[in-house]
Amino acid sequence: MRGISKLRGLLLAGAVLGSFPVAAAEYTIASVKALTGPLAFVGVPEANAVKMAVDELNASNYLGAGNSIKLVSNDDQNDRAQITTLLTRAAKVDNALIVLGGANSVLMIAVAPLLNDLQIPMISTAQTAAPLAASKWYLKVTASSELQVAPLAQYAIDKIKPQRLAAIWGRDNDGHINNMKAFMGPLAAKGFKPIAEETILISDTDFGALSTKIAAAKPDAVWLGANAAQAANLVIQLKQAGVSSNVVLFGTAGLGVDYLKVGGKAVENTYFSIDYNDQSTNPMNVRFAQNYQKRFNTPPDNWAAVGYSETMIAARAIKDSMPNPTREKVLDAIMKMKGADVVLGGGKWTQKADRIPEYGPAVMVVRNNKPVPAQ
Amino acid sequence: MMNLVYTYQPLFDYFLLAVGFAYSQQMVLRAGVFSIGSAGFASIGAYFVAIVVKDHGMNAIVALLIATLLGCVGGFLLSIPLARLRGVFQAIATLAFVQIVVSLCLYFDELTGGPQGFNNIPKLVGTWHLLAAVLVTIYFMYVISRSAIGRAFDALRQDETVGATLGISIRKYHMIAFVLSGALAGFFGGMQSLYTFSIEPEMFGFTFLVAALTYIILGGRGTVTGPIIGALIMSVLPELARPLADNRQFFQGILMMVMIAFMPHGVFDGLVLHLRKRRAAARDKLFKEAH
Amino acid sequence: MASLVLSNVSKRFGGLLAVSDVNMEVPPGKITGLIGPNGAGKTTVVNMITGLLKLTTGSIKLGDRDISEAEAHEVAFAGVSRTFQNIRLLPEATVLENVVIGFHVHVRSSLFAQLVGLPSSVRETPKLFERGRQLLERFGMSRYADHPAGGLAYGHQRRVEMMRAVATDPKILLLDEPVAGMNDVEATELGDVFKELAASGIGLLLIEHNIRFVNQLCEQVYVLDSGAMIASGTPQEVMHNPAVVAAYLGTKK
Amino acid sequence: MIAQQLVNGIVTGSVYALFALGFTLIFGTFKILNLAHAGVFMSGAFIGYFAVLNGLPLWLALVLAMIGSGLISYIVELGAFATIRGSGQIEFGALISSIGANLCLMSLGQRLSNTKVLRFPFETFPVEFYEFGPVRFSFLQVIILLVVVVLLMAMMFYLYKTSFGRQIRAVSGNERVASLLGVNPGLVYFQTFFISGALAGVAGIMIGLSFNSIHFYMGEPYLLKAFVVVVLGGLGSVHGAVVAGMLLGIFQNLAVAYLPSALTETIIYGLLFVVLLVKPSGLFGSEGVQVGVARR
Repeated sequence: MRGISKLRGLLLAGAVLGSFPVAAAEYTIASVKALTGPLAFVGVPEANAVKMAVDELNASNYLGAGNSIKLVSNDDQNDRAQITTLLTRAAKVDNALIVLGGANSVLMIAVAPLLNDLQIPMISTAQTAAPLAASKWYLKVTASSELQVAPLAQYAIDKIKPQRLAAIWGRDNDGHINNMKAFMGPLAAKGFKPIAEETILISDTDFGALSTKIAAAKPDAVWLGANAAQAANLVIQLKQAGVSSNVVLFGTAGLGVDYLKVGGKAVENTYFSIDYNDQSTNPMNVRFAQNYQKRFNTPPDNWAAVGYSETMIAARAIKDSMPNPTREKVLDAIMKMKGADVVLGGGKWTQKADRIPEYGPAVMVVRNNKPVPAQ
Repeated sequence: MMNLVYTYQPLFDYFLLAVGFAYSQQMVLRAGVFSIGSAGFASIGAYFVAIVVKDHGMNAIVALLIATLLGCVGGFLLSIPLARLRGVFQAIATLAFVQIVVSLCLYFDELTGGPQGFNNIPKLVGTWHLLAAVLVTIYFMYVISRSAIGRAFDALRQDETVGATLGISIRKYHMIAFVLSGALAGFFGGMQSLYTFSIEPEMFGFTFLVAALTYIILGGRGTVTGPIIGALIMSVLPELARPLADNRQFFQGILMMVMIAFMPHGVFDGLVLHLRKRRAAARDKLFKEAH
Repeated sequence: MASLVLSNVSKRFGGLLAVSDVNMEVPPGKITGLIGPNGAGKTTVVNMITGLLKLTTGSIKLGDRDISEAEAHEVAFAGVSRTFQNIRLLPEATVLENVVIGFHVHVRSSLFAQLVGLPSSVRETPKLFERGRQLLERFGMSRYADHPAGGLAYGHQRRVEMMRAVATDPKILLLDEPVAGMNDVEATELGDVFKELAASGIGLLLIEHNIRFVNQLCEQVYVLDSGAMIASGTPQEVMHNPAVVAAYLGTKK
Repeated sequence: MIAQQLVNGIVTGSVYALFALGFTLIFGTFKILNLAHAGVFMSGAFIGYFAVLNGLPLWLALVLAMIGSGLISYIVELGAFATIRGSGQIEFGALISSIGANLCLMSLGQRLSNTKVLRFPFETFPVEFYEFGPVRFSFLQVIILLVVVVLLMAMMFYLYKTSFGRQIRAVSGNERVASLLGVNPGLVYFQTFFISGALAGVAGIMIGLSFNSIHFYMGEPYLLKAFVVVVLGGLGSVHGAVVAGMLLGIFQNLAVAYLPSALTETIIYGLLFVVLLVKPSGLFGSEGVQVGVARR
């Protein structure tokens, strides 16, 4: 049944492209991201970068002369009904080979079982590894942040040895909760017990009361379990409330460029692992940053880099499963992928057996508003 | 072609769920109770079913029945303190109730899974189950609306004092409305649990409540067809607006304003009223010509 | 049949004594009048009888039953029905539906039967609508059955309200200024309806300041001024009572 | 620390009050729950941001934000409420059309901000602190408090000492009668919505400045808080909203400091629920509360 529809899809594509050589084919990638609604700040830069990546790949005849990638990009408004509809459509109508999904891990967990029914691979950057357990068709583009936090925790134990560690995290976001556990767990095991544990909501902006409370506890280190802009604001308000300017800050890969931009001088001395480093001199990164700036009139952020990298991985998987790529082949290709070119971390993306990829993120520290490798 | 139909199947499923919640919301509004507590009962039903079916292996039908009962009890309990309040005050009190349920679901994360939600719920409900549930609900809504209860609700909504002086016990009928509304919300909350693999606290928060209210006010408060139309509009609207890409929300917003401006009673109820007036006018004309 | 009896009924709003020490009887089968200038407290008395206001002192009895503290719907079940001074119809409902809601106290099917649609409830509804049509017929309103009640002419709205009150099959019917805004022809027409109702055994209380109308219909008239009962008796007695002339008619000029 | 938390509470509370004031003004006069108030609040922050970004001084940005969001609020009135006035369905209809209007405003905000969280440039406002014993004040906090107090006094004066207050009450009582008495209802609607919007706009810019975050979704949490504030203060009561705003601010700060923070919302909404049951008219509500039919 599916074989037939696949065949029909190819015939249809052939009919549309009737004037081209017979070998020419279109391979569809579907992008299902939140372009409106509260998570649009993630979805829009991702979708922008996806579009740019597809155009670049097609311009360079990445899949071979005459072949091209067709992008179907849709807005799910971070809404269950819509994402379910769009995934079904991607699989059954657009005959997409792979879906580039959204960043909301709760939603990804919710729709992962649907991927089993539809038998279509989806790759996205959910904040936790949890969706992996729900479906073999779900893949992660970024390393799960819990795992990125582990080297950071080790670094803190070995080098910083915080005596008065305060932890703050978003209590209504599972990613923040898991990251906090991944960080505080190893430290507590080594005897570095927190002197304060506070929670916030991801919609909070006013940390006046919290900051005053934390400042009164006189911490020498703070764990920031928050998104980039929110974490930066938190730091600014902490310092305004009287937290020492020498305080050491810890955070996750999520912090990235926005954190530095919003936080300015206040976020010096932040230790974090990083997904996208806008200071990277890797030629692909440089080209990506220039092209993105030119096309969208704003420098790329973490999310844009994720979207771009997803597309690179998806395209590479299609290429690896030529000729006649199928969804199973694409999934296999990603499962076996080694050293794919991306703009994350060190620039080379490798899938691992536990389906959590590696791309050489390292512990970085902010000095003069720039992330540099921590010594 | 068949594939295109398949594509819209999930949309149809969510539409059916929306109709269920819409009826829960309509039940109270129809009786003149401005409660927006349905979200809270749906949450209770959904979590109950999810937990007992997945963790304790309870039979799904039994679980759904208990969820319905929980909704009844919840509605009954909430109706007692709210009997004194009316209008916006009732709305805000029930909003507080919904927010309390959400924050408790976040707080007791060992039971509910907290913000990560309660996941890997077995999917035991499909389109046909939902369709059957909605059809049965429509039957009940129709029967109730044709019964003395329905007439009492209509009377209380339009003028409570008149209703009371005609022998309608406000307290009793408001309580009935709360109980029925809670039952529907609890039941469809449970259905949603068994349909969507996973639930999370915010699913039953402010957005849910605004959506349920929108279905009714847009569709109509006084008829059985109204909520179906309202849910249909709100389910199809995002799809219709899809080609507008970035401007989707703007378009949705404008359309909501326009519809309410032209049909302040709701699209369907407005239509019924309009037809009634036209028919009355036509009959008047005939009568005058005859005399 | 039972009389409605008010004994020493008073009502205080904050510091203001709106009604003081009213004694009154509405016997069955007769039309009793309650007159008085605007603001005399007539509607307050009606609201106390129908369960919308608390009594400060005194008691109200319907036959042997004390309804001083009964809730509005209990008063209706006990057999007291009313119309409102400023007509209150259910505006979205049709004329027929407005009347049918008046049958609420006669509904016999159980709540359960209504909820699940048992035959007892399903069959009852068309019967009540049929009774509603008969009532419309009796009041000459059949052709308006399916009109939205909100859109009717004033006089017709009054009739609908009255039909609705009659539909409850009351022992006592309280009519709060039923002919206000009607011309003499319409009022006389309605007066005949009242007589018919009284003849069927209902006790009518006619609250009016149109004295002429009251005098035509009532055997017993009570006069209220500034919350106090200043006179009672036959229309002739009351008309010649100097207190009434001074307080009531005096203010009329 | 408690002194410091009180100070923090009063400052955030005063911004809540500012936000809730416009909301309660519209409710008190026209019985409309204006959910688009969140969008107007966001617009104020956006206008302020773009003004500063284009090199205008902060005070001018504040004035522009006030005028701009006042006008936007009036546009909401024209588009969402004027259309259904007189239909008898305003209580319910206004909810839907104000949700619609809010969607439109948020959609515009999303486009303007390119979905990003915006922030004022670093030197927009001097970061200075004053210490009085154990209490730290920032210059910004002082300014916020000052602006709020001045605006509140101006508004109280306008509402209670000029004929405008009477006109508002006349129009909200009965528009037809009011216009017979020579009151121009159109003008009253304009002024009420303009004032409501201007106050929200100032609140938006204040929030944007103090918490360094301007976002097209910034309104919703404040809207939920506004519900709490207006109920505590009494729906429609102006000074009630002010006092309740302060109380909520202080309560929130103390709750964060002394209670498990995860239960803050449960406690706040629990409190709201209890107040509604015990005293539905709120702390200062004089407006007639809708209650059920019963002997009273």
